[in-house]
Amino acid sequence: MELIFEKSVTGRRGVRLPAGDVSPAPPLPAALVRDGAPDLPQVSELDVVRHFTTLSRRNFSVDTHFYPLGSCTMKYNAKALEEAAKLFAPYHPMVPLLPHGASFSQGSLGLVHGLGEALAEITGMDEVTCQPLAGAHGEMTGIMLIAAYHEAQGNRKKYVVVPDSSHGTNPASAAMVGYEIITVPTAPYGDMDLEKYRAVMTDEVAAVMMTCPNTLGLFNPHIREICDIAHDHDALMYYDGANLNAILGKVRPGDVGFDVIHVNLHKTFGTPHGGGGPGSGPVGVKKLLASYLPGPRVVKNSDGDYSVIPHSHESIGRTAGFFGNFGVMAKAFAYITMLGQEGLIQVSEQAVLNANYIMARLKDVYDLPYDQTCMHECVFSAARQARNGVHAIDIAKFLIDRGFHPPTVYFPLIVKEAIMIEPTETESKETLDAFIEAMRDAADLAEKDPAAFAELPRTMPITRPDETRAAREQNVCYFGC
Amino acid sequence: MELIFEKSVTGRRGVRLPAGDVSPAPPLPAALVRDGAPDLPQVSELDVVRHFTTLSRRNFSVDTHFYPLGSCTMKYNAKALEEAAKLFAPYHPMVPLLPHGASFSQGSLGLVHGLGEALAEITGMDEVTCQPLAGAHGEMTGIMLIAAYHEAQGNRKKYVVVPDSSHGTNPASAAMVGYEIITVPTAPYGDMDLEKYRAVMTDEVAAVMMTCPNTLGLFNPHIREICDIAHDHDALMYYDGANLNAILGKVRPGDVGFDVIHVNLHKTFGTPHGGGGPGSGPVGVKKLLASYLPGPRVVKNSDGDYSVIPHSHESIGRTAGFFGNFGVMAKAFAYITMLGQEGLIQVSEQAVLNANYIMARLKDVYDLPYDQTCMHECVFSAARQARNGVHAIDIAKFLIDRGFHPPTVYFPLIVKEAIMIEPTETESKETLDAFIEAMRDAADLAEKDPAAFAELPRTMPITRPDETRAAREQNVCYFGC
Amino acid sequence: MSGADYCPNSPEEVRRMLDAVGAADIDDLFRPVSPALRAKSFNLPPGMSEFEMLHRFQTLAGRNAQGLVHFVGGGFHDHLIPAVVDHLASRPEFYTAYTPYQPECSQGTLQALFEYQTAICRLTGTEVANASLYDGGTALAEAALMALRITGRSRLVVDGAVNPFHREILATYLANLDVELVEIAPKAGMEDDVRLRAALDDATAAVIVQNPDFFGTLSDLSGLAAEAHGVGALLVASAYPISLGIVRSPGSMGADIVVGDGQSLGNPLSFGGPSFGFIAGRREHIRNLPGRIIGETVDRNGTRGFVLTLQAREQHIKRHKATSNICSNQSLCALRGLIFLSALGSEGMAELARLNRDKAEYAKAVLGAVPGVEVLNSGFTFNEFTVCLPKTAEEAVVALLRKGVAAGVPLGPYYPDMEKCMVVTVTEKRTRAEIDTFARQLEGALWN
Amino acid sequence: MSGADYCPNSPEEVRRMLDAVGAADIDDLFRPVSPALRAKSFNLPPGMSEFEMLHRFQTLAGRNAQGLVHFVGGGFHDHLIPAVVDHLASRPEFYTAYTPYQPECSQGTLQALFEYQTAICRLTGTEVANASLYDGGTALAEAALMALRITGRSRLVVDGAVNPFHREILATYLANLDVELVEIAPKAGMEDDVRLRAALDDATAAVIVQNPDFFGTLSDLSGLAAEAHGVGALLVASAYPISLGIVRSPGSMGADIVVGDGQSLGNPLSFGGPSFGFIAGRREHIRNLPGRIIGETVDRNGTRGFVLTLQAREQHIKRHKATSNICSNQSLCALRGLIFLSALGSEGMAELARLNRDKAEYAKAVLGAVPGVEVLNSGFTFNEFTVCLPKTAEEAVVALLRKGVAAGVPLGPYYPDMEKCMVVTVTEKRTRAEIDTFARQLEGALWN
Repeated sequence: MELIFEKSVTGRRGVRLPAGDVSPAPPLPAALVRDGAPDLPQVSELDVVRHFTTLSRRNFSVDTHFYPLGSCTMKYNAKALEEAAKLFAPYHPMVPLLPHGASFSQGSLGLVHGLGEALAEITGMDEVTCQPLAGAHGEMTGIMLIAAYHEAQGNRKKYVVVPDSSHGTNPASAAMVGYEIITVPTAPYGDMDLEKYRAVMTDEVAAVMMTCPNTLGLFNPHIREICDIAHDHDALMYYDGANLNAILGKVRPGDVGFDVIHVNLHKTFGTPHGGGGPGSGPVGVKKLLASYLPGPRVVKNSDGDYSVIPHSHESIGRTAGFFGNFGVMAKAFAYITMLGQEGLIQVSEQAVLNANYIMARLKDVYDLPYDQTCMHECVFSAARQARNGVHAIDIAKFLIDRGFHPPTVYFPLIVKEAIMIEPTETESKETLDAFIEAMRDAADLAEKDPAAFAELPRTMPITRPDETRAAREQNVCYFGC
Repeated sequence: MELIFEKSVTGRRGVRLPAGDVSPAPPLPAALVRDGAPDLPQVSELDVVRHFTTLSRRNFSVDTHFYPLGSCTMKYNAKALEEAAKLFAPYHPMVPLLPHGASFSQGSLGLVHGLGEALAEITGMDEVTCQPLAGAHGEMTGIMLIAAYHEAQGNRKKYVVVPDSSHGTNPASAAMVGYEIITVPTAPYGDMDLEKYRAVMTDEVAAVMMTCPNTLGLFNPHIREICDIAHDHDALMYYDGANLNAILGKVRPGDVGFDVIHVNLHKTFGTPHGGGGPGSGPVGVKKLLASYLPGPRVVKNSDGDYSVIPHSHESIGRTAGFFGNFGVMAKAFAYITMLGQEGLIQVSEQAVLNANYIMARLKDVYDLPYDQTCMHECVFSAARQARNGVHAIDIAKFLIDRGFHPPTVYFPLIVKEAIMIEPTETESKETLDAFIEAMRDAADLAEKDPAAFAELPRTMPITRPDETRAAREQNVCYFGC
Repeated sequence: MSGADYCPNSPEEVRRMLDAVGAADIDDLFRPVSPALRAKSFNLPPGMSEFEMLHRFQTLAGRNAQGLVHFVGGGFHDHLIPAVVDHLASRPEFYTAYTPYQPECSQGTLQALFEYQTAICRLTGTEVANASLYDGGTALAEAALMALRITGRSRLVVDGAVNPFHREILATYLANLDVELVEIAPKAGMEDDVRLRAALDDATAAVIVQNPDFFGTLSDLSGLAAEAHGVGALLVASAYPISLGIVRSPGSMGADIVVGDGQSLGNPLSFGGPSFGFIAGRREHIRNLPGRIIGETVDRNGTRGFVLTLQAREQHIKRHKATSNICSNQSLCALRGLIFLSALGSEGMAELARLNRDKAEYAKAVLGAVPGVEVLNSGFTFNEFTVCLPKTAEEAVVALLRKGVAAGVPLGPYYPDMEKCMVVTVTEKRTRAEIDTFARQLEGALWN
Repeated sequence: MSGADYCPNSPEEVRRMLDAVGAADIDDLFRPVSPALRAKSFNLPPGMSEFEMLHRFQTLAGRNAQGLVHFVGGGFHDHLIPAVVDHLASRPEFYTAYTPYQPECSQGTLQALFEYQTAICRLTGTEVANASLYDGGTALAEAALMALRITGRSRLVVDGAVNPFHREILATYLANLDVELVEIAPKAGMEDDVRLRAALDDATAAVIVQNPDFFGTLSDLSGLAAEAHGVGALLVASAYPISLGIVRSPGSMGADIVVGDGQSLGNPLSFGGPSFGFIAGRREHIRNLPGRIIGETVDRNGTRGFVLTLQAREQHIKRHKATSNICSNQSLCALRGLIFLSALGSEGMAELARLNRDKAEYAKAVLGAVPGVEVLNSGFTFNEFTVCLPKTAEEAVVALLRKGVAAGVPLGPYYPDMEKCMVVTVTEKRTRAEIDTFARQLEGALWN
């Protein structure tokens, strides 16, 4: 399909601007002035509408397709959330930062504060900042808080410990804060190897980053012991909230010994993924870390009004422009408001039921490396199919033609030919059954005609692209840049 | 694709309602109470979203495809119009009808009045009612006005005269008002046969209904004479506004002798067609008919405020619930406001240029029964192709596979194998060129492989449906009705 | 700069197109229009950008009273609209699509309208429905014409308790036809079909009623239906779709043609439109149904598909012999209705209807307790009822409007002997607090 | 009834699924979680319907001041957004899609982001851009880290005239790394790079500037770029995209890395987010670009397609050795930016920039004419400038806020010696009348 730049026709105009109501300013001097108008598409409004409408139809999306995407919690994004966020579109974030400006932004500030309070209760933490703009940003913020804590305590710390099943963002975020990474392998029972964990834990460890349930969908029964061991070494426990959907109302990371958590509002709290963002990664902490939180902070006064206070002198400073991805936060707060206590408990219960149902219905045809009751996701292996030359990626492409977004494949890294499935609570039994049927058909085809997979997918605008060529040619900007 | 009813699962719930804040009323007696909840789909909100999103993708639309649809003016529907109409969503139409209620609805009433004034100026009429809810509704209203006029004058009238090239709604609307229809054939030069017209005109003719340019896209140079002849017989001239897009700012039906006009806001004034509606069909009249207009009427007081007055005792009464399809009217008024005088003139000029361009580029491969400068549309015949067994409908289906909505085919009835093309002013030369290429390819294929057309279209959710079976089985309601 | 015109071609392209056409300039193309026929005036303001237009429209909308609390109906009702309705009906593939004459590239609209027909049939207890008419009032008029066609008779009996606007439309539609329209004065507030039964005779094509009627009263129509059928007449019933969540359907009471306004099903008030009219009835009468009808069929591969069917009844084929002149209907509004009904579902619609009735009964009690206020309805009601006051309803309504409450529709203009009465509507959107405030303010208006 | 939960399965279906799993009940599935690990509290309010939630949110939004006239920036700007931006970005196929890891079913997002990268390169005068970062401030920090990686050096020079929030983010990002961050006090309001040039040395990885700077002043960066390149350092420039409609691009002035906040390109203020950060630079540095990058390629049939490329730099492959930890970016906001730039086009962006500057120059003249008010900028400005008052800016801003005007950003909190000054922003949305009113009110606040 043509690029919008390829549709450009010299002299064509799109949206018109208001007429000026002041005299034109004298021109800028040559050294500051652009050499002609920027070279953007010259297209009509209808061109723009057709182009992007047509482009959109070349995507899968939650509203059109089921995304059984492990570790990504692609649940239904309620339309009412969009309406909720729009209500706050016109408010400028500088207003409450002006002198006495908070009184002009009580609604927005109340939302920031209310969301923080709700997340603190949900996660079992004492304080929350909503400033981080995505999960990884939250992770980095969390590790910075830990670093600030250790520095204030005079602790000399050098390492962050992660299990080998962890999300790649965990070690990457710790590295951004200057830590070295120690990776602990997974034991045959599917959790981090407890003995090896003990072995690496020294007083030089700043933090242990975990998610629980882990990326195999398994809840670690030793989680409190792991926390205790860390605390014995003055290391803090970091909870990666990517899998929080599994335990809403059942387990609170704060209760079992975690000190810091980030929450992905765009996973657990039903805000849309936007084709890769925006997300929102609020961070919750125990009291001992509260004074390090980034600013500006929104606090509730004794009279019920909200104020903005600059960060404390101990704070790590500022991690983003204003109060976070407010529009995303508004949607998450709307979600929490609608579901309430009972609704959120329903979420984890039905999410776990859906995952176990898929696991039960597929484990005869796909290898299940860790055959236990899973939480919100389950991880199969296509090892059996790979023996016929049909790999996880081939099954993924088969599913596309059947109208399903593929599960996460090749992650977690510790499972060969991993196929990681998280159905979420918003999908019905009928949808799961259709997906199960497709997965079983794939297994069947892998037995009967493994060569057929090479041609898939057939029903999409393109079939498998040449990724090597893309990386080699690095054509990342249309001709003319 | 499954029906939403087929996706129903007993006990499944979609959107939740607010909690009650009053006690439940005692039940209705058995004779008044429904035997159980109505048998509607029991589906989740996500089911609803996926179902209708997927359904929508089984449509062509202006935002995705070019519609060169004769006599239907499928122009681009500016997105800003939608925003304009939404601003009036919360206002109740009963409010200005309450005692002293008009002062609580000045904005809405101002819009109704302002649109009427603009349409009067555009059409050259004296007064406008926006109450009719679609073009045909406007036609009926217009003929009723004429009937009321004749009755008041004591004229005995029986007939309405229409050219054979007229839209089917013209005779149908006249028949709704109790008139008999006289049809005048088209002369070889493409306009209504003037001599035959003269011949049928008697004092029993109530009205002559015409569109100009007519459905061949030709402007009738004798139009004033036709009006004069009618007036000589005390017949009134009705202008079918379907083709108004051709003459905006160039010709005003009121100036050339028409007494009544309906305007299709969803054609000329850029409001969307909605898959078949809602439209809006305001009717403009000369002074002699003003007192017969339906009520309630919105009038501007000397102080600049707006009042609602009931219809006069002479009025035909009421043709619809309130003030018309207000949301559609708001969009049309927004359109007129944005385009202004110069923009509307551009519209007719560019629409006529686009139509003539297509005519010039296709007339070597398709028969052009009336080879003259056309206005906003041109009518070809596939007679040449039909000799090879390729009919207008086959060419239509070929175009679908090429990503174009087919032109209007088999209309006007006076052209054999008619292919009626109205590109509108909002389509670019590039789009027209692509369409021309597809039309030429169709002509080419009709020469080389006429049999190939039988299989088309191939790229749609269904290929040609069995319309006879539909009419025979009359399955118009899913099992269970 | 000037306004938008949405004409994409650059001056250079226009030049090339003129060349292809063989015209010197644009004026050349308008040669067929002689100077004598040119517009004498075209005096419109200059154009503007969408931003300026929207600013102007915001100012205009701001001239309406904001935040009125609605206890008025009159045919349009202030109901909740789930967010999914707006989101889905805003798909441009729906709202910028054309009439589905080309079925292969219109299956989305066609299937949706088939589902709509099914939903309407199930809600109203009928066998066939069309794909929508303009609004409730015109649907009533079309139903009357349909009854005339079916029976071949020319007398219609209409209950005076039918919405007066709809009766007015009916009269307008019939004015030029050779039809006798008999309007029966209502017994306001009572369930009583004696007057209507008495008016029936064997020249009667149909008796036309509304349930709940304009005063809010619900009736069992079965007796009237039987009596009408006894003389070979049809029963045409206008229904309020939200009520059908709990109220017995007109079809099951014996109505032959059921019509109504679909605004309450997911369409905003929008100052009176667009909404849609529905019409539904018996399978045997399908060829007399006006407007578009969608039918199921298969394509040449046997795949299920949907088409406009029975088009031979329609104006574009049958011209002056069509069942109706209707061409554009209210597809998108009907789609909104279908989405609304799907999103709420069986239980949701029942619950919504109960909420309406519960609140209305509460309001009836609270308003009825205001000194001097009398609830007129002796029969059962749904979410509307009539109260009579110690002074004219007009005075009360004016006083309450100034306090931000649209209290009800005064009956005086429509029933001259009822100028002290008004119809109060209470939808699920009205809170107990709003109802209490209304009662307090009404008491204030009556006694201060 | 209780709130929404969006869990579709009926009790009967849950039963059948439990049977398939072999569990007695839902609790059975939570057996792996021992009682000792269970939540000690989960004290949240009961749920509610979307209607009640939206009502509550409307009330909440209503607690913000309505209709403030914005002359404040601070990194976010009150610009017009064409209706097409909302309409197109509201396509659920865009906003409910996942990250385009599966290219075959994500060509819509991928192509759009490729186009976005192209638009950013052309606007900023660079060769490569990524598919977005979080916001302008974090993009600046990522650019600094990128410069450290490219040069292998550990010293950064940052102009004190860079947005103070962005400098704070930069400091936060660098706090735990072995980097020397040198901040150069600005000469507010002047185009003067002497201080910055003087701070450069051959240990410097980059000099970081903003253009127009926080005080509104535009600079020709070419000299500074040459000087930086002379010592092997890079020039990192933060730019305000709307200005680039008329202002010479940072790339053409010699900047090696260009960053900025994309809010002004079609993203609403939304109380500070979401917006997007852009980062762009030289082709030779592509492997050091953080975040996702879209590349063009072909599929096995030779059809053009787009994919996430150079993923080996990213955290999900490279883990702790990644160029950045960024995973989710701000795709949808970047898409809005692209639609905005496409809808306005070349001429539209130039015209928009001119409108901004024209209005700002008018405001400069009008405010400068208020007795006691001095415009600080000696150099050229775009749509922001700094005025100094006879009293503290805080006093003036407080007084004007009460009149509905957000007059500007007082500089005291960020530059302690400038407490009488404030930065005023004038976008195309401000009318001449609003500017005149502002001046009048400022005069009132200063002298009454």
